[in-house]
Amino acid sequence: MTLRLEGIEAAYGLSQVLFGISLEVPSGRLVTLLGRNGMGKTTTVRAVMGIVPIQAGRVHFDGRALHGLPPYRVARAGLGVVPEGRQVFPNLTVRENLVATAANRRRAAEPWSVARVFGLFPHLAARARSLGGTLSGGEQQMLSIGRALMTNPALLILDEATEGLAPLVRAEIWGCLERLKQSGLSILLIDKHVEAVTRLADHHYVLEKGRVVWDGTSVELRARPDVQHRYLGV
Amino acid sequence: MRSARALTLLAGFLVLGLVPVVAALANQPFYLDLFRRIMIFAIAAVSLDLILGFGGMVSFGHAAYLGIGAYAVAIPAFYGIHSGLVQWPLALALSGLAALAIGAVSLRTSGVSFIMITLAFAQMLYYLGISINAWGADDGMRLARRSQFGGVVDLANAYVFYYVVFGVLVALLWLGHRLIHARFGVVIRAAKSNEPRMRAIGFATFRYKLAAFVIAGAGGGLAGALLTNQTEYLTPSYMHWTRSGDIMVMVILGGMGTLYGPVLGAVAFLLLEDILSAWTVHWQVVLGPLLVLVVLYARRGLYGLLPGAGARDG
Amino acid sequence: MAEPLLAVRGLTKRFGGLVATDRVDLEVADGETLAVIGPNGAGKTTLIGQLSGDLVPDAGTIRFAGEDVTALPAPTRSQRGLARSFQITSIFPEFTALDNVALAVQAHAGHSFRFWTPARAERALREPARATLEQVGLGARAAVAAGTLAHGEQRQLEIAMALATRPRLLLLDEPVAGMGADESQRMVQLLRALRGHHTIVLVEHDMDVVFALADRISVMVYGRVIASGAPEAIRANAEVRRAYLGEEIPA
Amino acid sequence: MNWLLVVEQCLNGLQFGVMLFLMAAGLTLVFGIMNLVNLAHGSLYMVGAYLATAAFNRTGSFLAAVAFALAATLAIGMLVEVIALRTLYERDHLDQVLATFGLILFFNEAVAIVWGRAALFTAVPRALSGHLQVLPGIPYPAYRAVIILVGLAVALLLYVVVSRTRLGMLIRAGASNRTMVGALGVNIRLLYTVVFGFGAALAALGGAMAGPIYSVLPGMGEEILIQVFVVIVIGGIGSIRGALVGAVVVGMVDTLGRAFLKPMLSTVLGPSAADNAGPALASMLIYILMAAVLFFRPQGLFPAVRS
Amino acid sequence: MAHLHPPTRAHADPGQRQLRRLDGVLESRRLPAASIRTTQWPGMRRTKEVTVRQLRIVLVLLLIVGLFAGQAVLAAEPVKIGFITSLSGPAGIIGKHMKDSVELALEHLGRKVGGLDVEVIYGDDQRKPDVGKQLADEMLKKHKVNFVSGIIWSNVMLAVAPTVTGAGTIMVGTNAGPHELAGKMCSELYFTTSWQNDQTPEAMGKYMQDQGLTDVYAMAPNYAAGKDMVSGFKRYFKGRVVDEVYTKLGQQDYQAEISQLRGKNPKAVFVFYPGDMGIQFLKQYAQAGLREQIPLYSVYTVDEISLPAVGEAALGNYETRYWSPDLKNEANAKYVGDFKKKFGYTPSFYGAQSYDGILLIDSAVRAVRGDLGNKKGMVAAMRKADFRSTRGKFSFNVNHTPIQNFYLLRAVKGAGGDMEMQIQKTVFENHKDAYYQECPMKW
Repeated sequence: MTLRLEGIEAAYGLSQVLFGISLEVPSGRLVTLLGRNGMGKTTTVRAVMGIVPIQAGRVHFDGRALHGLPPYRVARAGLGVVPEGRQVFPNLTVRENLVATAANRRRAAEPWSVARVFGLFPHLAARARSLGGTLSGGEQQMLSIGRALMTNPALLILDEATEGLAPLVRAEIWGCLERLKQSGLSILLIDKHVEAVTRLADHHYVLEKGRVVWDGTSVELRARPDVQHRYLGV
Repeated sequence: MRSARALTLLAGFLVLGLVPVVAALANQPFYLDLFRRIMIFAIAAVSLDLILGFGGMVSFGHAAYLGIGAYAVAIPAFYGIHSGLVQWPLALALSGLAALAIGAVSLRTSGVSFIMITLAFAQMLYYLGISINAWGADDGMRLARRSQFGGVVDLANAYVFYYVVFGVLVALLWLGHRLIHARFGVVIRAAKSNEPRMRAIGFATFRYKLAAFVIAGAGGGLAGALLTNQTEYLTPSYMHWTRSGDIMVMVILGGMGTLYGPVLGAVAFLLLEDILSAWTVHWQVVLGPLLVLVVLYARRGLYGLLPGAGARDG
Repeated sequence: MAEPLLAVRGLTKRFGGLVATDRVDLEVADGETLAVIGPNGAGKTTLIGQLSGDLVPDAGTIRFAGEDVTALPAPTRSQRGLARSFQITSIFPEFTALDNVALAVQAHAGHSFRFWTPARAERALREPARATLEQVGLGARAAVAAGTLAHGEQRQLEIAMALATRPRLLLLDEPVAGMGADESQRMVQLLRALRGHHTIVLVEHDMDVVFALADRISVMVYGRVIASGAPEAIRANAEVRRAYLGEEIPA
Repeated sequence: MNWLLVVEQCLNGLQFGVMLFLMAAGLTLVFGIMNLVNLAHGSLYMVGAYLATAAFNRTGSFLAAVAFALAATLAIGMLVEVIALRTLYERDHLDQVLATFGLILFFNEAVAIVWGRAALFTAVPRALSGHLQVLPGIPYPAYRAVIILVGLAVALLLYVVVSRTRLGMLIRAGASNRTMVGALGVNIRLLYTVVFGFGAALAALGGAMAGPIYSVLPGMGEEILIQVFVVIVIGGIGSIRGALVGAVVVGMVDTLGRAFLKPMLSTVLGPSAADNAGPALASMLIYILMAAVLFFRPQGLFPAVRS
Repeated sequence: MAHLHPPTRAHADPGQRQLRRLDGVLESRRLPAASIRTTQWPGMRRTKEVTVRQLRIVLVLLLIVGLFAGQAVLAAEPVKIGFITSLSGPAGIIGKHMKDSVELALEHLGRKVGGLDVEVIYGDDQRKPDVGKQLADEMLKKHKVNFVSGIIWSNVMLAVAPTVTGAGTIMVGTNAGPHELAGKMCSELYFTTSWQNDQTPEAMGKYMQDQGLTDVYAMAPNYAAGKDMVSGFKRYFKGRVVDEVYTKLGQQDYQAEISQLRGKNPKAVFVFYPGDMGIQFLKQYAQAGLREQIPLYSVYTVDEISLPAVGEAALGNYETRYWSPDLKNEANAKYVGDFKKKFGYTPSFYGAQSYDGILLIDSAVRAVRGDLGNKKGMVAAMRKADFRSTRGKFSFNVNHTPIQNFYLLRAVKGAGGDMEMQIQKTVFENHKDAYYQECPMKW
């Protein structure tokens, strides 16, 4: 259940954004993608998901080639995505958001259910009948995570899952990620809060202008304030 | 590359200009009528493309101006005023005025709403036209004689009329060429490209778009004036929505946002119609899929297939 | 004290149930650089939109150069000297870089109901445009189609277009968004050179950039300005640190 | 004014409205969700009418004929989507206009080749050929009453499908954020093909119901198509509820205008002026309505939510 | 050509001449002449590739060609007739009726007109006046036709007829009868084998007047012809008209108008709904249950084109018309009988008058013994209406519009169970149109 990227290149129209990204998310681990705005983190996610066409390089998950597949096939291979900006369906209720794309294609023994998601995020239960568009930022974020979980993924990708959220909400989400990791889910996380994620993550990749410029463990990252300052602006 | 295209275009115009000569030599004056009609629709198509291709304003009611121009010739003629010096300026003015009124309302909307609201106005004019008994209603009116120009230019002479239409088309293209590169044209094209940005750098885009809408309407009116002279007949069916659709198809088929594309589109569409319909009564079953193929495989219209058309026009 | 160049009072904008800007007050003195910072979704871009005239506020007033401009549309505000750049690069991709800037010059060089002379032949448009391109460091790229410029260059072009309108106030929405470290550096230098000559309202994420440029900083959270003051004061403000800079304070 | 007549005309307006709704529902879904301007929607209506009429004349069972027409048009719609329209979703609306205009020409001529140019005949099914006493003094053709019921039933069904089923959730989700639906594991292309076929089947249902009362002719789809566009633009593109409200509003305005505009005008203008102005104005009424709605609410009465 | 081998050259020149002649013949019959020209003739020019075998094939072909060409030489220039009608789109069915009748007429004439070979060029006006005019120009100038015929629609006719007569060519209209062409705009060169628009509703007005009917409700589409029909009707009907209702052109649903009609409780209904409007109106009228309650009198609404589509919904309706398939005369029996045999459906009045149009042209060419330049002679001959018309004997008025009988028809169930129109009585004998006095022509 390892996700492996090898030399991914991608472009929007004529301007190339990714110049050969290679990284690995081993089974059951939490790996982060760090870097300033516009360095290609989101594009990496979109390239993995097949939303942005990959021009060169390969993506493998659990031994299967994912590059060149349409997004729905990538998702069906076991990748669940929590996109940048949450992107909940604003015209669907909370429950509908969870149910609409739910699936258990890999026959998980204990599949996610609406009740289980509400157990993970009790906030959402109270708003089950509200439209997605009327939720607060934090609630939308929880919904977006819940929605991805309802597809019973083997790997969860979260793009800026705590951006613009109040500290308590952020803490709740990180706590939840920790529990998910403990349950055996692999996680690829993009987040700006270096301090917080070093406590969660096993391994970090730092992006600069579409390239991986540094990678290492949390311990190694803590030991490199120069990296933190130069690439992450901390 | 550009010169190859220029040569092709020049050759095209040479052919159009020489049609009367060839027709006379071959004793086939019919081609004069056919190509004159094609050029009249080309004028309508070029004027539509000014707003549709260059300005991004998808007007689905261009036939309304065609009709107004036609009425502006036929109504004075009905009351005995045959002077083209009255009729043609009237056609320009009335269709321009109508475009001003329609544009002033329509341009407050955009996208599909704009398409539909322009269609709505054209349909209203169509139903108005078929209801006015005094001016022939649905039957229309026969034009007793073509527009008179004090004996200087005699439109009754097929050759003279041909070169008048040819001249109008060439003049329109030349004017269009100047216009799209002048300040005004730059504003129109840029507003299509990124209107919020235009407003942010200080252009009140509405008035420029409205002006373009009026110019295009006047162009359509001129084509209408020519069309009644060509047919020597006025009918409100010039304003029916299918006619707007035809003109739009010519523009898209030929290549939107190019000056010469619409001319190409008019030539191709009307020639195909003429040739295919002589071949089989089921000609539409051939023409339809042809249009689909053009959309699927000639992404920039027929103009995009010309040699050297890779570079942007304008 | 003279009247500030820009004075915002009680500016409120709602989108459905969401209050994007909530009774915002701001003042910007002539020649000053004000940075507005805050987390995503704090309402910064909505604020810029209202200042530039693209959004109509639900309540509040905006005074610019001594006049109430709250009800004026964007083009008119631009004519009065308010220029903005966009967070998401907003240029005319089919036009050359020079054409882009010349267009901005044209907007402020009389009306454009001119149908005959090619705009590219008007020296009155081309020369100031070329000078502005040079100023932002794009002189060599004048003839390149704007859509094919590199991302950083497009951001520079944004600034050039704003500058070409000869504004009294520049509204810059995240000018270094998506730039690499080197490009950011160049942009910061460019903006630093504008300080003093232009009054600037800067919305930015990058703290390095903010602290490098701002005379004063206002912090927005959830649509409200929670603090305003000199950079050092903001840096020291505990509430700001907690709400924005993301430091968790043990409960 | 005779109030019984007013009630009857309202029924007529409702009946015309639900006919428009059957067409509008499919068109608005395709337009709102796939962002496709499908001028050939009227052709699918025509194909449905032809298939149902031909099948009815052969089998004698109206129900079987309608079922056949629905299934066959569903298949034809999906085929057209896969062959010609699928690649046009990302294109300019104008490309779509040109291509679907081409499809109109093709379909009109194709049915003329298959069935000839003469109108096909079919009568109202015998069981529905009588009249109902809707209210005392208002006999109403049973078949038209059935159209109203079928139309309302379809509206209800669509409401349930769109608001209660997974398919409906996906349709709504796709309307607001297509990419996200795909990224969560849904084959959006297939979904689109299915929705397109679904819309085609609804158009065919309209055509099949129209067969016994209108004339089944090549080109029968275009006149109604323009009215249907008026409906969906008034109702708000992409919204089923908007399509229903828009259809009923257009049906009512058109019908009541035709019925009562002239008498009303004649009290103001005098009978001879009303004779001239009344019919002309009645013809323009729905366009005037649309222009007014668009002017004040460019997004229509019930715009679909978009992100 | 100098390098051609002698044997080839010996046959080349006459062969070429023959081929050219053949081209003319082939083209006139609309056969793929071009393919023969391009596949055979250039092959002969490329001398190096010409083998003996090829030469032999060419010689055989030339022989065959020569036989054809020889026949062509015997015949003089063919008569060319341009026939303009609507062939595509919804109105294409009318065009088909007309075209089939033209073909039947040619067959009955042994594919000769006035003893000359004949070529008919069909044109599809798409119901658009400018396209009709375009076609007329094409036929006059490109095909150099001797006659233009056809035309369904008044507005197309008004655009086409002056073009044709202005070019000195004879126009034989076979349907549209706008009053302008019967009155002020009448022309020596313009004939019509149909009627003037108003004649038919006049007949209906006369009949209903004679029946002493009153409280009539009149309906028509809101366009020029619709209003003309009602005014023609009122020219002879002097009883009370309860209301005149004009509906949208091309309207599909008449339920609202039918409800209004019922509300007014008239004694009879007069309508004009041509084409698909008629089919819809009649069906809906019957479905509303009014067919049994209020008798329906119509013009140009129930005919052999709409009847199969309307079926029993038309049962008992009245129409007036100058012709019907059951009109008893020898020419009509032959026309209707052969038409049904050849095409498998019942002809309509559109067809009958198109058939007559070809016969009229035949009579003219015959009278001048094939001298197509003798326009005066042909016009004089046509004025005599000296042919066996499907309507029996008739004559032309000074404006070249027929003076003819009008009959009352009723839609009934025929012997075979199909709906058909049956003549009930004669309403007008030798009826003249209302506009001929405006026509300045004297003869």
